[in-house]
Amino acid sequence: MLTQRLLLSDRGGMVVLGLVVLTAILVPILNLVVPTSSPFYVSNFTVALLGKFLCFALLALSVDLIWGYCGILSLGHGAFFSLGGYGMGMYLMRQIGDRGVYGHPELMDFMVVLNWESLPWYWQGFDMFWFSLLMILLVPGLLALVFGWLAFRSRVTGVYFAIITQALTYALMLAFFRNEMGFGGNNGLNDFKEILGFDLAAKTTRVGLFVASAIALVLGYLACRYIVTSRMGRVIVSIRDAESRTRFCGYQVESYKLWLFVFSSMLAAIAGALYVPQVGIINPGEFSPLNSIEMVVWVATGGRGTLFGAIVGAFSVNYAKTFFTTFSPETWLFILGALFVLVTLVLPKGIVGLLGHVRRKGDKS
Amino acid sequence: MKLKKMVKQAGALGVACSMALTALAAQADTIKVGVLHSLSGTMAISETTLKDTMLMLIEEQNKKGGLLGKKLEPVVVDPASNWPLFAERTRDLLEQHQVDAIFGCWTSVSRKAVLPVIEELNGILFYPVQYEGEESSRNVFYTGAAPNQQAIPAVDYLKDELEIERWVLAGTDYVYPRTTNRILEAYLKANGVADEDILINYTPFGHADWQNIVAEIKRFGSTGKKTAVVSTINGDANVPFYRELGNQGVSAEDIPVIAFSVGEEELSGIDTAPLVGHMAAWNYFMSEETPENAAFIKTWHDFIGDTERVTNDPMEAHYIGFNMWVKAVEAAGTTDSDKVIDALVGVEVPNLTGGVSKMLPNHHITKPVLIGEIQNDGQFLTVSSTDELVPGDAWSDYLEGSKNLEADWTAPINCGNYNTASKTCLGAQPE
Amino acid sequence: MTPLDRLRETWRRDQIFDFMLPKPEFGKAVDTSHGPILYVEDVSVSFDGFKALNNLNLYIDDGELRCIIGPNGAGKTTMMDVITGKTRPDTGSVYFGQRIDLLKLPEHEIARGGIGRKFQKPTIFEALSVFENLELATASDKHVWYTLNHDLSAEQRDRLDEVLTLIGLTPQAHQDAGALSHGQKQWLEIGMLLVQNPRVLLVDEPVAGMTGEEVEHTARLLTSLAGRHSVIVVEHDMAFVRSIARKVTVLHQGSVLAEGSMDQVQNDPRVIEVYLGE
Amino acid sequence: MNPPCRFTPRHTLHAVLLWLMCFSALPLHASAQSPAAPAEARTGAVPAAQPSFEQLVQQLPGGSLRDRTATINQLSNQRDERLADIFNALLAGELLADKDTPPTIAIRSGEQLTDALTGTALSDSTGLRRIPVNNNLRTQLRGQVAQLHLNHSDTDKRYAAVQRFIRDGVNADTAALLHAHQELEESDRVQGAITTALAVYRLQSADSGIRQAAINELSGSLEQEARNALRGIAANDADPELRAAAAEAIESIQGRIGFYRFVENLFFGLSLGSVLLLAAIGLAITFGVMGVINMAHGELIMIGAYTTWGVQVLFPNLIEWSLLIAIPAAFLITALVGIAIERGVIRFLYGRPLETLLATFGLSLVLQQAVRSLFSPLNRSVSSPEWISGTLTINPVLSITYTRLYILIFGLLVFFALMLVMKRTALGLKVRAVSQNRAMARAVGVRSSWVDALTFGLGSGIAGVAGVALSQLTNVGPNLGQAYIIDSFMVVVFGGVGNLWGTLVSAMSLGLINNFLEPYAGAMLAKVLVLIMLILFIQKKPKGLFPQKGRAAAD
Repeated sequence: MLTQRLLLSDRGGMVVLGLVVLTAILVPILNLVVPTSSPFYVSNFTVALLGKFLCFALLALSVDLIWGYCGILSLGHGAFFSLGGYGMGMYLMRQIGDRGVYGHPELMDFMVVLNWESLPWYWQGFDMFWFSLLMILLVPGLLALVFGWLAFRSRVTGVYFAIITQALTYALMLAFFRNEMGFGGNNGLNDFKEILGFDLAAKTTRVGLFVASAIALVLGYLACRYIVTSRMGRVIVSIRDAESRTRFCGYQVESYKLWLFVFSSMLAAIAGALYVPQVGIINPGEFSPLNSIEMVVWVATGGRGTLFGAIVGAFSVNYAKTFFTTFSPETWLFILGALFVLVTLVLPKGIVGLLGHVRRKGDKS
Repeated sequence: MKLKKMVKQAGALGVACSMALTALAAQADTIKVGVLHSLSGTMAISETTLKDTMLMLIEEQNKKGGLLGKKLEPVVVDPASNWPLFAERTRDLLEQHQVDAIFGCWTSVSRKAVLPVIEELNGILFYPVQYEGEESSRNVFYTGAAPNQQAIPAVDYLKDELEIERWVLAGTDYVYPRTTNRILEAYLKANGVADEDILINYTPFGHADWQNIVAEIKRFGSTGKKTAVVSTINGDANVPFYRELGNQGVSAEDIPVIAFSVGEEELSGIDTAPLVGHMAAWNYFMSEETPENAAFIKTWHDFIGDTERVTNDPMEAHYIGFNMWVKAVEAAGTTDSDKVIDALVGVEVPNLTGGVSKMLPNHHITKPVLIGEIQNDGQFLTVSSTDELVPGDAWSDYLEGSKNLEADWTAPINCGNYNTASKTCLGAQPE
Repeated sequence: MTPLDRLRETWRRDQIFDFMLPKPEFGKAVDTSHGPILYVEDVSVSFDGFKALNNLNLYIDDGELRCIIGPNGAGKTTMMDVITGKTRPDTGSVYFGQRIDLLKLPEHEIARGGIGRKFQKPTIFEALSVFENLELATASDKHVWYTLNHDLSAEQRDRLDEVLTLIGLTPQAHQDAGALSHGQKQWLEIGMLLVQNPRVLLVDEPVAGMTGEEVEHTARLLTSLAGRHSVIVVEHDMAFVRSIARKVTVLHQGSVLAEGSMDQVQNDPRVIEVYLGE
Repeated sequence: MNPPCRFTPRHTLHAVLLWLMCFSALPLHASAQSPAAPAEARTGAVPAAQPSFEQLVQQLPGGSLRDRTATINQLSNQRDERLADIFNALLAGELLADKDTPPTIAIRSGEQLTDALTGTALSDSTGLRRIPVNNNLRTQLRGQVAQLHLNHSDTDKRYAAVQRFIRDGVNADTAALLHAHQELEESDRVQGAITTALAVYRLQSADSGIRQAAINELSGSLEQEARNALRGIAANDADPELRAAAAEAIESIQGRIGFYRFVENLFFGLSLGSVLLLAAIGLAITFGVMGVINMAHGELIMIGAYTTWGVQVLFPNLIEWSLLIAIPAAFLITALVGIAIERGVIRFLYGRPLETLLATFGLSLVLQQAVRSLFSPLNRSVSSPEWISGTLTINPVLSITYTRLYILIFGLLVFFALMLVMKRTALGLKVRAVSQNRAMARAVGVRSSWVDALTFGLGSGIAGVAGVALSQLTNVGPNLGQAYIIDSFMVVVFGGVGNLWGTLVSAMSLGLINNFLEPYAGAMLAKVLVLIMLILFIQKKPKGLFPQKGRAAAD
């Protein structure tokens, strides 16, 4: 019954999910087992790359959930993503212990440089993994809760919401740039050593993280599926299409929005937390408003309002980005920009919509 | 079902691409040199030039018949001013392209992002920009200035020659200014400057509204004691800063500003009128009149095909670094990282200011320190230069944390942060 | 009212603060012991200067079918907005039964409380199927967690199917609502009202753009509803109004111009003047 | 005061010059001890036989900077009418010399060259190179020039001269000189300065009565040297009540300074506000009136700034006029770009604001990269005309920079011009009609598509004009737009969408708030605080300071 509802009922989703699972199984084997000489060998570089994409896909899911289904354009998801990242980063920093360049038993190197005597209170507890995980979920969730409560209660919608969420991200970026904040300022957190005792430089750890991200993506997908296929999901869609009408049906629109916002913010945070150990650095640049808008475009490109569309979008756009920034850097921004315009003008349903269209045509003939 | 096919194709493309790259890396009849500078995004403004410099140097070397009988092949990638991307691209260069050395990075954060990857894969990175120090990695060679090769001599000049008694340390809020100012503060106090004669101020990146701060500087400088500004203000924020100085009538005679991040290239984008007489401390000026420099400038102009283009300090750093690497590879007779790293220490090559720079055991180099005054043609007039070359010091002697740290990558110490007090190598040693 | 007045209010000895009132309980039947189920008293609404409602007084008895007519700008829609909590009046009071002060409640609670509304131009959820539209409207626990974890109960489904047949959309049950004809949309929306089991239905121009026999059908539907529900119909189509009306209220410039049976109203000179104009 | 100056010989005017010379020669003495001064030996000993003026001038280009210092000192002993021009030229970097022996020394003024010594015009500039000067030289030269300027016709020059005297410290001789000058000085400002100078001098007097008088005179003065002198007295004067009096005087001065500082802050705030206003006002049209989220707005500003640069490149000898030319040019160009954007993209997206956000953001990326590819990623240098640079000195502690002043005025002008367009002209009427009810407007025969294009063009054009102004304050580079876009949106939203007055008020108030926060919170935190405050405010009043009322705005 549930599987029927979550999977079988949407083929696209099954295909995409299938592919994700497939890579999650194949890539580790091809990377660890196959000898480097073999043409089937998947290099660590590719693993890292795909791992990154998986995180982005999860992030895209969270954006799609709130934007594609509920019509709330949040430009704050970059912030939730980064906050999650910082949470994980703090844990990883604490794991360095006294192996920092100054060999200080407790303080981070940048704190030593700033001549700090003791660890600030908000760094306490991050040496424990469970606590860090908790914070990774709670901090962005709480921010989303408070922010969303204020915003939705006073019926800040559409453009205004987009703009103030952008302002939020921007403010956070500036704040994290400040060295006094105690998050390493512009350099952010980096030079991580190990996670849960596993050496981050080790092949196996990297593969492990890769698989973890894949699992997270699958679970995240199913969770979103569960929501959008539930009655709540239909309420959400109706909020998107006719908010006030939904109110007259007796639904407290605000609380629906709020819970969805919080959930999706946490999803984004998880993506961030998985992203950081794989790229090995988190810094305020991740907060930059550009990122938040870019992720919206992943979703738009893939096809908003379809969960697997978000995944497809995240993968295709980022793949294109890697490809172009390697082979013709100058043209990348042109292409990205053009993509923004085209998708909004001619592809409102994104790639998925296009394919669906093509398929329907095919069926007719 | 088209969807399935499409996604498959994308995947296949991906694998194909990565395989192609590995294949490409396999045939090694050339020596590959990685160039890791942002060609897009905010840092492109500074880093593009360095990419061109590297291409020029490699081309020149190939004209001379390459290295170890093989041609040099540049591999240029674009980290797009995005720090995680720096790490990713480094992995790309070292694993896919199997480059033998990487020349790149500008900002400290990009270097920090690259560091773990370089160390993991035991690559070689030449870092050409003046930086805050407090670092020494076995796999990184710092050809830019350490604080004691730029900041401290600059302050000495102000202190001794211009009899400055009051100091404004103004900087953009990131690690380089923070550390530098911390060092300078300690240094000044050690030289008997009172607390109330030091004003430290930090501003965000690209800060545009300097009215308040300049006014404050004016007030700070109006107590009769001669005042100077030591500026570690970064890139884009400089123009509005100097403009505001000019507008509020703060001339170089009243309150001179000495900058560590304003070079010929930056000046070429500024209306120099309000800057004339203000100073900068570097290890190289385009205006230096030495045969090497003249030759270098000529090659550069020929290569870039524009005689208006200027040269600057980081370019010289790359010039030195590249030549050192070439020399070391020839000495080692191989491009094998470990051998080259060992061979590099002690290598001496002529710099562009008439001296001979040497790679020290702490992977920093010896450089002359020049103080120049900005002239209205956007060039510098050297007003002071150290007689001997100054050896770069990885760990500042004026910071609590690093007072008794030393870096020495030669046996027996072989450590980036060796505590001379406890006679131990702190932190994680790359084994 | 200035802050000072507000302060004075709180000083009054007979002042009753909101928190002192019992929270309205919709589960129980609304108290209609005195007849009317809806009291609208001296309600005035103005949009920067323009008075949309002007001391409007209106009483709807439990189970009655009331038609409200009036020229454009008479304030019909605004009145509905006030009752359903979309617009807050400047002055006046609106009570649901004896106890429940609608002005203190947000839209969704009013809706849950049993006041359903059908909009002028059919607003249904085009992206959802007919069935889902009704499902959304169906009276049931409408809190986030419940909707996340529960589907409709058996009896709710039965009620839903019943309504489906009533509005004659059973065959289209699983079509996208967007694909329906105009009339069908009108019905669907009425259907959505019915599944809410409201005590009061506010129906805004139900037959606009319907074909002749659709109109009849609708008329029959509405009349059949009266009794179990109180129905307030706003309509232009006089023929339609006559066909269903028992009591008619004429609004003009935001207040009641005349009230009574269709014939009385039609012969009222003021009404004629308003309609036939100068 | 500089120790060596005590021992200078005393012959009135002559002595002044000598005194200045040894003052300015001071760096030499200082460096005499430091080993790093090989030139010292040569410069220290002045040749017995005084070389002629010509010889000295011809010595200028040769040798090291230290030699040059010495030469200038000797020159300043010679009273020769050519001196002023030569010094001024040297100061302005307009004094040229070639490599011949003896070298030709030429003064360049604009295009034509004249021989500094013979005064004859020179034809070819081949081989002539600038004689470089450094700060020490400049300081020294200014000292000399100030001398020569005390009788200058320009009040500012005379004022500067006196300032210079005060700065360098007044002694018997300068005092005499100033006394002599005070009789003929008619400008009050200079008069005041001279009084201060003399009072400062008298503070050194042995007679406590005179010191007392001096203190009273100075108690009103805002000159910083006056303050410093008084501090000196207050700290270490033999006479206790004099100390008290001095302290009191300082007090009263500080009070006035406090007031002027407040005024200064006020101005800073307003000027920051005016920048925000300029940046945001175009958006107030495109976003506020048309409901288009134009993320490319920043890039339109950038284009405006590049236009200014372009104008200066095209007409290199019209720098003074460049801004006045650039304003209409920028307006036209950006307006056209704007119209192109509207026709090409936005018109398909009306009523879908979020889509416009995405599309225009894409456009902004394209425009940025286009500029990078066209003009290189490097910043472009835009020079400021004479008339816009410099400061308006109200008193020693309060001076307003012309650039800011003009931009403030300019911003207001643009604003009111726009007001006029919107309220009084047919276009404005149509714009408002369309923005309120598209269908209705069409029905009454307004060509809404045409109006849309024009409106968007107008908004964009104003952005371009803002760019011209910004080019005078900040970098002209590809990232220019990015820096302002978010702030602009904040301003518009804060002020209340679709309300020009709101935009004005919010821009100014944001500017002020930011500026008064800065000293306490620091630039970075101030910005953050302002943003947070804005976010909360919008939560409280989603429609901004001056919301649009009415049924239309209800949802």
